[in-house]
Amino acid sequence: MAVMTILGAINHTLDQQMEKDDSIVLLGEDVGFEGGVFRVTKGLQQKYGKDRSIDTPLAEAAIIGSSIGMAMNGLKPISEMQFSGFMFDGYNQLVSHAARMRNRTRGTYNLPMVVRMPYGGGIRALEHHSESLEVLFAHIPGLKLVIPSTPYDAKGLLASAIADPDPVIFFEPKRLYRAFKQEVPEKDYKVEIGKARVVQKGDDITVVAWGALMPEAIKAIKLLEDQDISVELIDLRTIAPWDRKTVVESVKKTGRFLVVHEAYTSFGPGAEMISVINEQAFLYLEAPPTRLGGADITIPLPKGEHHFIITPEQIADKIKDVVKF
Amino acid sequence: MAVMTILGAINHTLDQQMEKDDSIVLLGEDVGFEGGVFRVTKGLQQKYGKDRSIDTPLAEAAIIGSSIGMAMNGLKPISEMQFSGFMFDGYNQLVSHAARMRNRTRGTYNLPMVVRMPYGGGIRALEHHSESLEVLFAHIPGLKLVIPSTPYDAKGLLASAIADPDPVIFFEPKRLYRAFKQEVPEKDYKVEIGKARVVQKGDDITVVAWGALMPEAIKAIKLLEDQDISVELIDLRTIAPWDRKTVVESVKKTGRFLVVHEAYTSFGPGAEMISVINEQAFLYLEAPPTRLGGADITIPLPKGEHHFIITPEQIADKIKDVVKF
Amino acid sequence: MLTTKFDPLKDKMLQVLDPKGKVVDAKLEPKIDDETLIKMYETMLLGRTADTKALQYQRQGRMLTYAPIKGQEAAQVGVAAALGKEDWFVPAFREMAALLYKGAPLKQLYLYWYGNEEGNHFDPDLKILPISVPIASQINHAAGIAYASKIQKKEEVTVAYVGDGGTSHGEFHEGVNFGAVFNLPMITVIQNNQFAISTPRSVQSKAKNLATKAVGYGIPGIVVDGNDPLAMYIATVEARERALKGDGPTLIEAVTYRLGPHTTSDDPTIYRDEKDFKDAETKDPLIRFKQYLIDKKLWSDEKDEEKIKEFTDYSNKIFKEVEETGLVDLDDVFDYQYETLPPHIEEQRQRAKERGGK
Amino acid sequence: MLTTKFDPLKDKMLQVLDPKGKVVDAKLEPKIDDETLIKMYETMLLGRTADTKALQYQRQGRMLTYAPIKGQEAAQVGVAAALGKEDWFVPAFREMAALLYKGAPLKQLYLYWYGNEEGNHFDPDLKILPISVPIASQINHAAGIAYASKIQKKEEVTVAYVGDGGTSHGEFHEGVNFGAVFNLPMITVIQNNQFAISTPRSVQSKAKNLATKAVGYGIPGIVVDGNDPLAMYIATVEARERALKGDGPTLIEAVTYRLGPHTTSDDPTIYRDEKDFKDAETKDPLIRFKQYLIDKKLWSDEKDEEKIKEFTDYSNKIFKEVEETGLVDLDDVFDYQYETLPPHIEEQRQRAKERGGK
Ligand SMILES: Cc1ncc(C[n+]2csc(CCOP(=O)(O)OP(=O)(O)O)c2C)c(N)n1
Ligand SMILES: Cc1ncc(C[n+]2csc(CCOP(=O)(O)OP(=O)(O)O)c2C)c(N)n1
Ligand SMILES: [Mg+2]
Ligand SMILES: [Mg+2]
Repeated sequence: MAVMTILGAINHTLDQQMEKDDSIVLLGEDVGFEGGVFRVTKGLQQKYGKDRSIDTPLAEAAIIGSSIGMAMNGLKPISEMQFSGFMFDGYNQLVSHAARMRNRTRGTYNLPMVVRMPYGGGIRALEHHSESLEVLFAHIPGLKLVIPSTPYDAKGLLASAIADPDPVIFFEPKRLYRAFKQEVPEKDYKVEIGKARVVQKGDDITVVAWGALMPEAIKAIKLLEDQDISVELIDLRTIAPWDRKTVVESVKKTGRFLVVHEAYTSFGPGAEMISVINEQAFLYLEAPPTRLGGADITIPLPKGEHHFIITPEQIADKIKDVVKF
Repeated sequence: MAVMTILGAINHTLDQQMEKDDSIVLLGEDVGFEGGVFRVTKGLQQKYGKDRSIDTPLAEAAIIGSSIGMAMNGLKPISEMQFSGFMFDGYNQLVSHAARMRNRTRGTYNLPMVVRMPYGGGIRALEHHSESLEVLFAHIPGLKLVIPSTPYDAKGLLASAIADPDPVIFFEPKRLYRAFKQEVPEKDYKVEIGKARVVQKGDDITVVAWGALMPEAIKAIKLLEDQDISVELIDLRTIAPWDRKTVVESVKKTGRFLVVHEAYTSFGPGAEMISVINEQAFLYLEAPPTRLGGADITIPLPKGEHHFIITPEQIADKIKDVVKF
Repeated sequence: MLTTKFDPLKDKMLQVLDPKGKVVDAKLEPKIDDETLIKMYETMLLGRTADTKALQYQRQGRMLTYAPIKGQEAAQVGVAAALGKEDWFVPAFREMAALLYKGAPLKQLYLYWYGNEEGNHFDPDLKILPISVPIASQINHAAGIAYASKIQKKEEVTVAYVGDGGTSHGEFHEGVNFGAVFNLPMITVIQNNQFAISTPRSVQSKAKNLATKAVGYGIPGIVVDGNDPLAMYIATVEARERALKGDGPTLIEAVTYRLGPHTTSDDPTIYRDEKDFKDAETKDPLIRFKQYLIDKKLWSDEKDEEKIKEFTDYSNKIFKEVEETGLVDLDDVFDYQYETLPPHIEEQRQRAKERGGK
Repeated sequence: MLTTKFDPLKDKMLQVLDPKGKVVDAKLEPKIDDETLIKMYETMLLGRTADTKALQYQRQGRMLTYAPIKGQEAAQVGVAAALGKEDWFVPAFREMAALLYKGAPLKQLYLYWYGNEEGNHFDPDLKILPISVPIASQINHAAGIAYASKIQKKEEVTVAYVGDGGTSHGEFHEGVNFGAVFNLPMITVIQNNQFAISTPRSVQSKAKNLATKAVGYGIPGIVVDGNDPLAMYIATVEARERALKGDGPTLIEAVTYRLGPHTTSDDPTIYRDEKDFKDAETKDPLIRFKQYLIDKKLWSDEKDEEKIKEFTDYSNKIFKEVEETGLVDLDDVFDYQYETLPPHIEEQRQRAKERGGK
């Protein structure tokens, strides 16, 4: 066991998988020589060579589009979008091709490929560096979207994503890259895609969060310690396809539901969870299933970002509101 | 008053507005000489010249990106994406720039621009010609999205979109382009963006639909005529920002809610409406607010499209389910 | 090298056969065995016949939207004939004749336009990608395939097709450049049929020819008479050799003319110049290639008629089979979304079945 | 024409001043009045000083991420000086010196990097677009602006900047081509500073130079010594004249070198070649332009020191003002989303206020 940050766990997992399987290649802007702007892929070009750790031209459609071709011809590409806010040029390839190739060819071609992208705000970054665009992937049939919130899950989910025969989008909570460390087993293990993790059991309310907001949700629960509220906290981990069973069972038990995300509220990911809870647990509900999401405004530049960022206090207040409904 | 199809109404409105305002220009693939693949812009290049009705190179980022520049320098561009499934290359311009320019420049530049695109299935078309991608626009702060379902509304909403100082996405239900005619006043009038239309009053259930599925919803209600169900039918008309007030008031009255859309169900537009109803009318609900959306599968080619298309029978059944809950 | 002699900057066009089928430069005439020459011509003829029939079926309301290849057979078969079985073919959507030559069954090509995904379900040994509707996006796939060939040391070349319209698209730029930067075994063929739907070639680029784009990518380019199968053949042979030697990609502009409509939903008489069209008809690739074979005593007018009849019957027979396949099964539209269908989609399938879906 | 004499296919570079500030070809030396020459140099010097200071502020934890311009001042000021007040300037994000010359207040430029949208709130009369972070996307805006100029018969030119990395992007291709096809009054300047973050120029293109891309668009291109303000100036003057005459766009590659890091989050010593860097330092645009002005008796070393001191004080004063502006108001992040805020967002604002947001 070694103690690692999320960033360290991702680097270690890439290394471990590349060592095992030479069909894996990394590609993206600056991922090779320098190891990426966050250094997630640091050292891997030095270890596995330029062919397998590729500095590409500045062209996201080429990065994802060529990944598709590579996946059709024997490779397992793991590409990086430098920030999720810069993936748009490659989005056509994801929606029109990556998501569809298996179906389009009735199974002749499947695409074992992973697209990594740092997402989310809170690092006082420039414009377009702070987006949380879960919905743009979760709404598209044929794609999967996973988001770890811990080093342990980062390793296990990434290993699953690489082993998955279909394309997986891997969001990395950049705010947490180096935020804390955790013991991560050396051995190659997997965290199943599509399975949520119950972080804490509770009876009064089910709170769902993921990625960068998990630590905030945990802090919120701490803030409520002196209140008599028993929170069941779930780390969703996979957004598409999400673990309806775990969440719905929990809500059937608690009767209350809050989903917290940094993505824009309107037409945001939380709405989906609320809809499913309505469909599957309506008669158990003691309060309206509720969401706390980012305001429907362009994410402000750093000096205004605090107006947008979701704090533990806000989460705690919202939990109280739902419980008191 | 003249009798027009939706397609005719759009053509007539473009003509009427271009006549009034020479800052309006049309641009897109094949929109000029030929008048577009559906002939929506037919005759307008002949009338207003090549400068104002532009056949562009095959390049969606250039079409939307140049529209942004035009809007900053005195023009009112109305661009066409030939099918909404081909807008991806231009999506970056919409999300990263069109939606943000006013905010980014703190009001120095606003963008009076309209982006038209035919959307939806049911015309036995090739791959990528049948998408319903409402969420991709509705989730983005700074954009508006309107969808007419009648010739009257097509004219009024398009006139509003053109007059709007901010970018408006105008989805055209291609399945209805020539499906039926309606009397459309000759005079220049507007249908307000953000206002739904109550198509039919009722007491038992609120049904919300828009665009290509409005006629199907109407047929569904006809199918239920012999049942004792009083349906309040609302044509949402604007998806972003949608008319929460009208819908929520209706649900408070009926206690039941169904939203019908062709967009993929998961993380689809209906989820948003269900969430807001939960937030604002929970205590009035007599049944779970429900959605009927497209299956979460790649829209099949024509010989399988019937597995995807939402029929009046399905809508009627779902209405019955909700009412009987 | 042809790409030097016919440097696109000189705006010269590589031609072996003139419109009448005469060899214009004997030094350029490739040594192709008779069997292959006949296979090339027969494939062009089958392409032409199946194309004509498809348009007819469509007019009879039996076929859906279809994108005809009429006039572009040489631009396709000339390339396909120069490829090995091991090479990859990445089509746009108007390459029926090339796909036939590469081994795709006509039944599948028809099935596709008939509205059935089975039409893209090719035997993987054919190394054909499915039809790609989003313009120019397939070039990036070709670049990725070629990258994989290169680093896995597979002796194979990837050919991607794109239209004149497609050259304006960002994905064209990114894909061709990616191939250039990594020196990939890849050939990009621009089928310049003078139109992108109604939009003329002149709206796509102010440049004299489209092959000059190669200059900006630092790779060889060449303008070829796309109605001349031998010119297309030798240009491809050279490009392929270069690719296999590790000398990187080539950009080939095949200058041709779309003699039919864009698709069956289109009326080209609205926008095309009648004189240009008539002129293009005289440059029909079938006319010249037939004459070449006749001159070589490999073909005759009688044989031609016979073959057209045979291919007509064949097309009819195949299309009948296609029509008999009927609708797509419900399971088929669900089964291939993912290797393992997530439970909520499985439920959607079950509900569709309960509603009577099959 | 310079674009003919320095045709990018010849791979020659336009230069007026050599690295030591000597005029290499007197025939090329532009006649610029003294006042303008001094303004050019002073703006370069202000750019350099404000840049140095910004990096310092950042290291002191007072400034956020900042993208330095060091070494690229001539590639910016040479162009800006050739523009009229009526011309549009469309930056990427590393053009501080050009923006200063065009009239943007330093305070706003600092405010932007300080993390405040007010930094992009320019007086519309300046005809400056806001900083554009999504690489190459701004070229399409420039094309649209130029299109509007053309059809509204406004006598004005639009200049867009992009980096060497940006030339690989699809939006570059689409935007430059759009300008070419419609023959727009537009100039695209590639600031080739040899890097896109850590990625060297060689990974962006296999071509000898980036200006050759012009060939494929059918427009004039030229490679210019981007560290030579006079060369940049004359190339721009010619391109601008061409644009105003209705002869369409020009592509200018300014060959320069980024002497600083990509941004303050970057460590260039990891990836750059120390010898290249040292060599680039000797080609510093400020050295040569200062010498040119000294030779012309328009400047002196004392004056230089004096001005650096003045600009340092000025930068400090301005940055202090910036720091005093503090945080962005809550209303500001809501007010400009739409002309009229939809009710549900208005509610979000109210809730934020109730939570104590200001
Ligand atoms: C990205 C994209 N935009 C628009 C379309 C719609 N469309 C289909 S074919 C076509 C014209 C293509 O022209 P060209 O590339 O010359 O190929 P051709 O049809 O002549 O074979 C267009 C605009 C599309 N398929 N993809
Ligand atoms: C579409 C897009 N992809 C990635 C990025 C992240 N990024 C910011 S600057 C940069 C490098 C830009 O290089 P170049 O165009 O040469 O400009 P320079 O930084 O050298 O001025 C990258 C990759 C971005 N801003 N936009
Ligand atoms: Mg074409
Ligand atoms: Mg650069």
